[in-house]
Amino acid sequence: QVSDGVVKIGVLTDLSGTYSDLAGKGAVLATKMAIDDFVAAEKPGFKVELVSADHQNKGDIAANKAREWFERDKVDVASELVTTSVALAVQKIAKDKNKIVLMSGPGSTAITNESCNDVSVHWTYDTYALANGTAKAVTQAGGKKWFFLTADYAFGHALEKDASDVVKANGGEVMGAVRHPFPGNDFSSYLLKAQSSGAQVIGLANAGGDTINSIKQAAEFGITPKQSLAGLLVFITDVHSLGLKNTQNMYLTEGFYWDLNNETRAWSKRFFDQHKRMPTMVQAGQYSSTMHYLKAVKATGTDDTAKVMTQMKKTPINDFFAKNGKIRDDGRMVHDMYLLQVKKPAESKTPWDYYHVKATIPAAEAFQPLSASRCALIKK
Amino acid sequence: MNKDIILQTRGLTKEFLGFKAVSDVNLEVERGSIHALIGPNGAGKTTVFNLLTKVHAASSGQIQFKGQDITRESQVQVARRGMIRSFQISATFAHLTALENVRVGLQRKRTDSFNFWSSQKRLDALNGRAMELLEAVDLAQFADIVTVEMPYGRKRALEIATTLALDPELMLLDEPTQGMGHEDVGRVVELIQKISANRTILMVEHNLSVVETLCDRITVLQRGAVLAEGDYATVSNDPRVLEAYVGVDA
Amino acid sequence: MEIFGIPSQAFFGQLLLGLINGSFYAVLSLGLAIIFGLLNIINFAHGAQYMLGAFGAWLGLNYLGINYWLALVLSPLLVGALAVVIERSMLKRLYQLDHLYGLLLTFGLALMAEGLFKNFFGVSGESYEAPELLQGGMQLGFMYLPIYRGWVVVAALTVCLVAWYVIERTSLGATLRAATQRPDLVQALGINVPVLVTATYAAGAALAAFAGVLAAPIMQVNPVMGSNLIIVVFAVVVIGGMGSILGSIVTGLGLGVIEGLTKVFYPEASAVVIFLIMVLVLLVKPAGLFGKQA
Amino acid sequence: MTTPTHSHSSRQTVLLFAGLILVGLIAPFLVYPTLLMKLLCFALFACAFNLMLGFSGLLSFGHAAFFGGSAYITGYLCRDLGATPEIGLLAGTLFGGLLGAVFGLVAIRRAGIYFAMITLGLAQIVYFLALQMGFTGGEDGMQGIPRGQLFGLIDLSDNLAMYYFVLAVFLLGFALIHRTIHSPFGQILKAIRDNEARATSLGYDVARFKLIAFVLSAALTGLAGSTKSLVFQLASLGDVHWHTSGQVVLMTLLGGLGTLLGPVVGAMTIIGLENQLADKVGSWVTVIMGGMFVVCVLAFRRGIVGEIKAMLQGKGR
Amino acid sequence: MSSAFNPNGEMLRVTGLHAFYGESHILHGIDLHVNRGELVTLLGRNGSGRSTTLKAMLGLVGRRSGSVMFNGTEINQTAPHRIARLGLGYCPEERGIFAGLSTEENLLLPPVVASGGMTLEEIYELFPNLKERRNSPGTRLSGGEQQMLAMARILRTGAKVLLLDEITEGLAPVIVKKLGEVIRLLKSRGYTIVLVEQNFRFAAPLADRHYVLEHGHVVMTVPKEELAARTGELHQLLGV
Ligand SMILES: Nc1ncnc2c1ncn2[C@@H]1O[C@H](COP(=O)(O)OP(=O)(O)OP(=O)(O)O)[C@@H](O)[C@H]1O
Ligand SMILES: Nc1ncnc2c1ncn2[C@@H]1O[C@H](COP(=O)(O)OP(=O)(O)OP(=O)(O)O)[C@@H](O)[C@H]1O
Ligand SMILES: [Mg+2]
Ligand SMILES: [Mg+2]
Repeated sequence: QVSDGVVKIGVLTDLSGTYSDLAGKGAVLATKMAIDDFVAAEKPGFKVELVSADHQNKGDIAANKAREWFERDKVDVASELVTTSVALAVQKIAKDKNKIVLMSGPGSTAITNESCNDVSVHWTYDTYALANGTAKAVTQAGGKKWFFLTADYAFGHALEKDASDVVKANGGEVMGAVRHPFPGNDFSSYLLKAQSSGAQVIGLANAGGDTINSIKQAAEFGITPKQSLAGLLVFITDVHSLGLKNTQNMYLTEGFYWDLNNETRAWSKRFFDQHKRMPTMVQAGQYSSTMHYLKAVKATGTDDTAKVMTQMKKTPINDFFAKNGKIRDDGRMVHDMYLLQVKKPAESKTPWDYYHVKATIPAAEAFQPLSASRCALIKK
Repeated sequence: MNKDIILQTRGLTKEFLGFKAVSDVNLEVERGSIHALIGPNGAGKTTVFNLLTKVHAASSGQIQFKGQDITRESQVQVARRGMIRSFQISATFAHLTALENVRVGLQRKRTDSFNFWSSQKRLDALNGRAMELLEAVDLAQFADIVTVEMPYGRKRALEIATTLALDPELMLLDEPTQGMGHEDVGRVVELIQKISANRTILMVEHNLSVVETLCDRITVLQRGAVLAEGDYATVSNDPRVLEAYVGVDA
Repeated sequence: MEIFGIPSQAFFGQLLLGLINGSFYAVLSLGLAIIFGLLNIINFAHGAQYMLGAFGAWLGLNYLGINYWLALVLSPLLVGALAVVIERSMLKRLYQLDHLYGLLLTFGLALMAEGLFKNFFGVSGESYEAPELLQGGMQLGFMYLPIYRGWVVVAALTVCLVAWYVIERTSLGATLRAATQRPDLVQALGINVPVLVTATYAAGAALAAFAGVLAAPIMQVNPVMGSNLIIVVFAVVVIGGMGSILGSIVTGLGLGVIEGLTKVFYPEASAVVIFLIMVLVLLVKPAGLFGKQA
Repeated sequence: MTTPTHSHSSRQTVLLFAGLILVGLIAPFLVYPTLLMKLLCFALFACAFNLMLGFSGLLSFGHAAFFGGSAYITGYLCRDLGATPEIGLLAGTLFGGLLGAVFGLVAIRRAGIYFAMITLGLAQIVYFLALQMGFTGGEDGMQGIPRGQLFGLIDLSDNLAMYYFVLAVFLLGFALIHRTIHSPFGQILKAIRDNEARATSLGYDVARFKLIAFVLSAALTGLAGSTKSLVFQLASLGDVHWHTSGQVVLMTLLGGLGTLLGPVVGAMTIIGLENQLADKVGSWVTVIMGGMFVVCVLAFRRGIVGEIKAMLQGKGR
Repeated sequence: MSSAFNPNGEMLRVTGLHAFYGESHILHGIDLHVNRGELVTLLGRNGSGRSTTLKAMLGLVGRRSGSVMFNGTEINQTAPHRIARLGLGYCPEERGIFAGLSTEENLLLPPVVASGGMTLEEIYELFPNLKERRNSPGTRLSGGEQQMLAMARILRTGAKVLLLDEITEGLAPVIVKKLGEVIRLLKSRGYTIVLVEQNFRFAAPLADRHYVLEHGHVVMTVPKEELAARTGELHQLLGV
């Protein structure tokens, strides 16, 4: 039985900070689209409500809000949660309160390893998948010598480590790394160091504004044509704001691109009409996870956490976002990822036409294998 | 001579970036006297006070207080030895009541000033003495008035009461009558007379009639140096003083 | 040849980069120092004014087709005009009060400006191209120097020199210096000090905006670009000695270089080295390196 | 001899505390307890900060270091070393005080803007350490700090129990601040704030008084931070960021500088607004906060409590 | 600057002037007037309010009330820089030499407000010391030189009404003599002067009229014709 006859979905996202472009209002919109589509198509016997809040990328604000939602406002699921610190905090609270978390925005692999639990689903991507996708492809394509520009905090370190492992596993070599304070604004010193290291590829193990400025300044110092950049965490909004001139030829990995096939184009067009920007993978993933959850509630006829989780895990995900996606026991939703290369300005035909799809990384390869999992739920 | 000298300076000099504000001042203040320091504006009177109370360090020279060399001591140490000053610009604690102002003075000698855990009710024990002091300066009716709200002349009186609370052996008063009306001046003069009973007072004063009524001895400074010294009659007839300070030939 | 274990080539490269960043610090801290010197106000809005300068250039280009060179003049003028409004309507009332209030007011203004721009432009920032003339780079032997960066150093140093010259060597500057010392008396001598004060605030803000336009092609034009920088610039001004013009220029450049070298030897600490230096300097010289003891 | 002011003020004190306790006791039945706990933590933080700015006249722009630093210490003890909450809080408070002593020794002889800048600089260094040292979890923050069992008896994971515990901590801290302000020490502190030169000339070692006040303020700030880390089971970089220092200035200013209740009111207003606004106006929060600063400085320099007081007094006279 | 109306009439008239510094009430209703080309002195003991009278006329005190007419215009609400630009030159008691400026910069600081001011050459001729030291920082000058500088800088502006506060204070007799000559020269050129002095001997032969102040009141007015007769009275008031 659905309690009170209402399923309440909370979107806890960054509405004002660094990640508000790649998640933010667009993620709320995607959730709303999912709910509307679900209600229209499935005519459920319960009501679906949406609440949203700005966590300002602060763990304590997020934790506070999530508690309030779970304890007071009868919210059944907290979703999106861009920024790892926010995700980790909310994951813990959800477990305490026995509620579901659907994470589309955050990237850290800690979510499905050290911090894993049985109420969380990590939907769209993680740093392992990004690093793995990009680093592997670039190394295999001949970029053997790497140098890392790493944001000096846990997230950056993890990204660097994941990518280094992949580089080495594929016969590459890491020439060095420099750790820059976070956030920074001038990266020229580090880039110069990277330049003189003799590496072919500069791996950007940072995010957001740091990545953007690194890319921009690499172009400025004439580094990019000779050495290539590999963005380990780059979103389409970043490419959009940098422009193709600065980003051309860069490799990156995403879980979604609007221009993959008719289905993605159709959905993205609907999204674009309302948001005036193409969806990021986070926003697309947000739609997908919400829809999957709602379908599970309908299927089980209850909003009971354990039952819904079981249902979600046993049902494969098939929509415009994922083909045969599957939620593993550690909470990781595995699906295909895409290796992309940024087009040259001349190759871009229409607005937001930014990527060449170089390869599809099959779900089985894209994510950290369960054998390497540090999640306590995984019995080895 | 066996005068009882409470304060003595030898060769006291203060330079500000090459400018000698006080130069080679030898000052002797006799215990129990009222001693005045006068001189034109900028003669260095306030600076002498600042040197004595260690607001500034002397460039050279010595200061002896009660026979001890205090040249290298700190403001706090000097105050604790019993030399307390008032300021040229009124210096009260503006947001405390008159009573509390005086208690700040009384509290100094107690050991509990660092007690942040005990109630200030302990301080009520001081109220009796504080009221006495307020009465002595004719401020009893202002006891519960916050100082900012008091008239200027009363504040000067309050400052004196606070200074008195420490029962200083040597009081330095910097222009105690400055900015006061006729009646206030009279009151302060009386007050100083009253409190001078068993202590020494060194004061800076421009009002010569005040100096005349009160002071036993007068030192005239000009451009940082001592120009003349003596009792009022001597000094006020000294042609150099008339020239430099009063500005009229005799 | 090696210097401290790194090839001398790279070393010179890093020095030059430090100097480039230092010239931003110099222009920004110069503006702050001028404002503090005359108005006794700690202008927390300086970072926001820098950001406004950059956005001015970007908006001008994208909506009005105003090119870089024009923006370099117009954007500071516009920000200066805004500063006039701020000074006339708000700051003016605070001169009698503690520094604290000026700081808090400008802090509030900075928050508002930042918040507004976040609302309209998001935070990932906008890209601004360097003008044709300054694109590309030069091989200096020890490094490849983007022409634009070279221009930044030249432009920033020129502005600093001009500002220094105006303040230290002209009659306007003499009036300014006199007014810092005794505004009432200067006014009694027939100089319109209130207007001078307004103009000074506007000039300081315009300097910040100028730095913003200079920065636009290098960094992403971004609503938070100023708030990330402002704290460091404060430290620079404090180290140089509040209100000292020369102090802020020299310290700005010097700290840019020190920070640059830290990035080479101990990159993790480069964000904090300036604060360490600040604490040490203030312990030894309480009024800063070039400040006069109060 | 008791002057009228005193009996008056002690009656006020009793009323004040009775009122606070009463409101505190019934509040969780009207308002969501976790929000209340956050309020209390920040109210304590602001009160402790006010002890510095409002009663000693020194603007510290580095109080976040004590707040966040202590939160990390408590979190580390309780989560990684299995300490009980009371030990965690005690250690956090001590740590805050210690850090305060370090800051104080460096900064206390400077005044005004230099004091603000030095404290800010030192706090930036603490921020840097928090980012770098492994045990803090860096950017991810320190998650999952257990609330634990108070004295081994009371299970704090129950929200109401936790709430009353936080209320007790707050009241304790508040009472200590109240007492400090109305102690012989506080009297001298006020005198120093009014006229430092005069206090020195009377023979008070001003720097020592300020240092003690600073350490007290830092320790109580630490207590607030530690408590917060238990409430949210989280310590994060946001707690040590200079924005937090700025926020507490705003709370104090908005509520009323140098008034006892001002910081409490200020904290409630800001936290409450933040809570309300976050959902409704989204990204306009920053603009509104900025606007509040501006309005406060231009129009309500005395803050909410200060203005009310002035109004009442104006009427009374 | 010459106004067609009232060619030899009043340049300055002060009526009921009150002034306050913070909470202390310094001037209690000062009345005085100065005609064109006249020199009047304000005498009195230290602290009697003479300097404050000048400052209040210029709007430099915290709070003031009463009327100040300058050449037929009420200036009590006028901003200080406007007053100066009407042609009022002020030489403050503490000289007000600016430390950050060189001697010449100090000299050139006040804007020219009317034609007919002295040129730099004339000034240097009058005060050769200043010429010699024109590039050294203003506050490195000796006290006397600073005093000359403070005087000299208002002579350049073309202001024809001068308010001079204790210009002989702390100066060697020879410089005092020199200043006496300068004042005489100015008078002969038709300047109107208000002179605050302690040095009665200096002021007496120059003045057309003396005002004696005490506690912020004008307690005596002595035209120069009556000076000889009333010297005793005057001395008593001045506390000699
Ligand atoms: N801190 C300082 N730095 C530089 N010069 C100073 C300083 N303090 C005082 N002076 C100078 O020293 C001289 C003496 O000043 P002081 O205040 O002692 O005079 P005073 O005799 O008290 O005068 P008044 O009667 O006006 O109070 C003045 O010329 C003054 O400008
Ligand atoms: N800035 C000020 N703040 C407070 N009181 C002041 C201030 N300036 C002057 N006074 C007071 O105002 C009164 C009159 O001062 P004023 O300077 O006019 O005296 P004066 O007659 O020029 O004497 P002298 O110049 O010899 O000191 C004095 O009691 C003086 O102490
Ligand atoms: Mg003096
Ligand atoms: Mg005078």
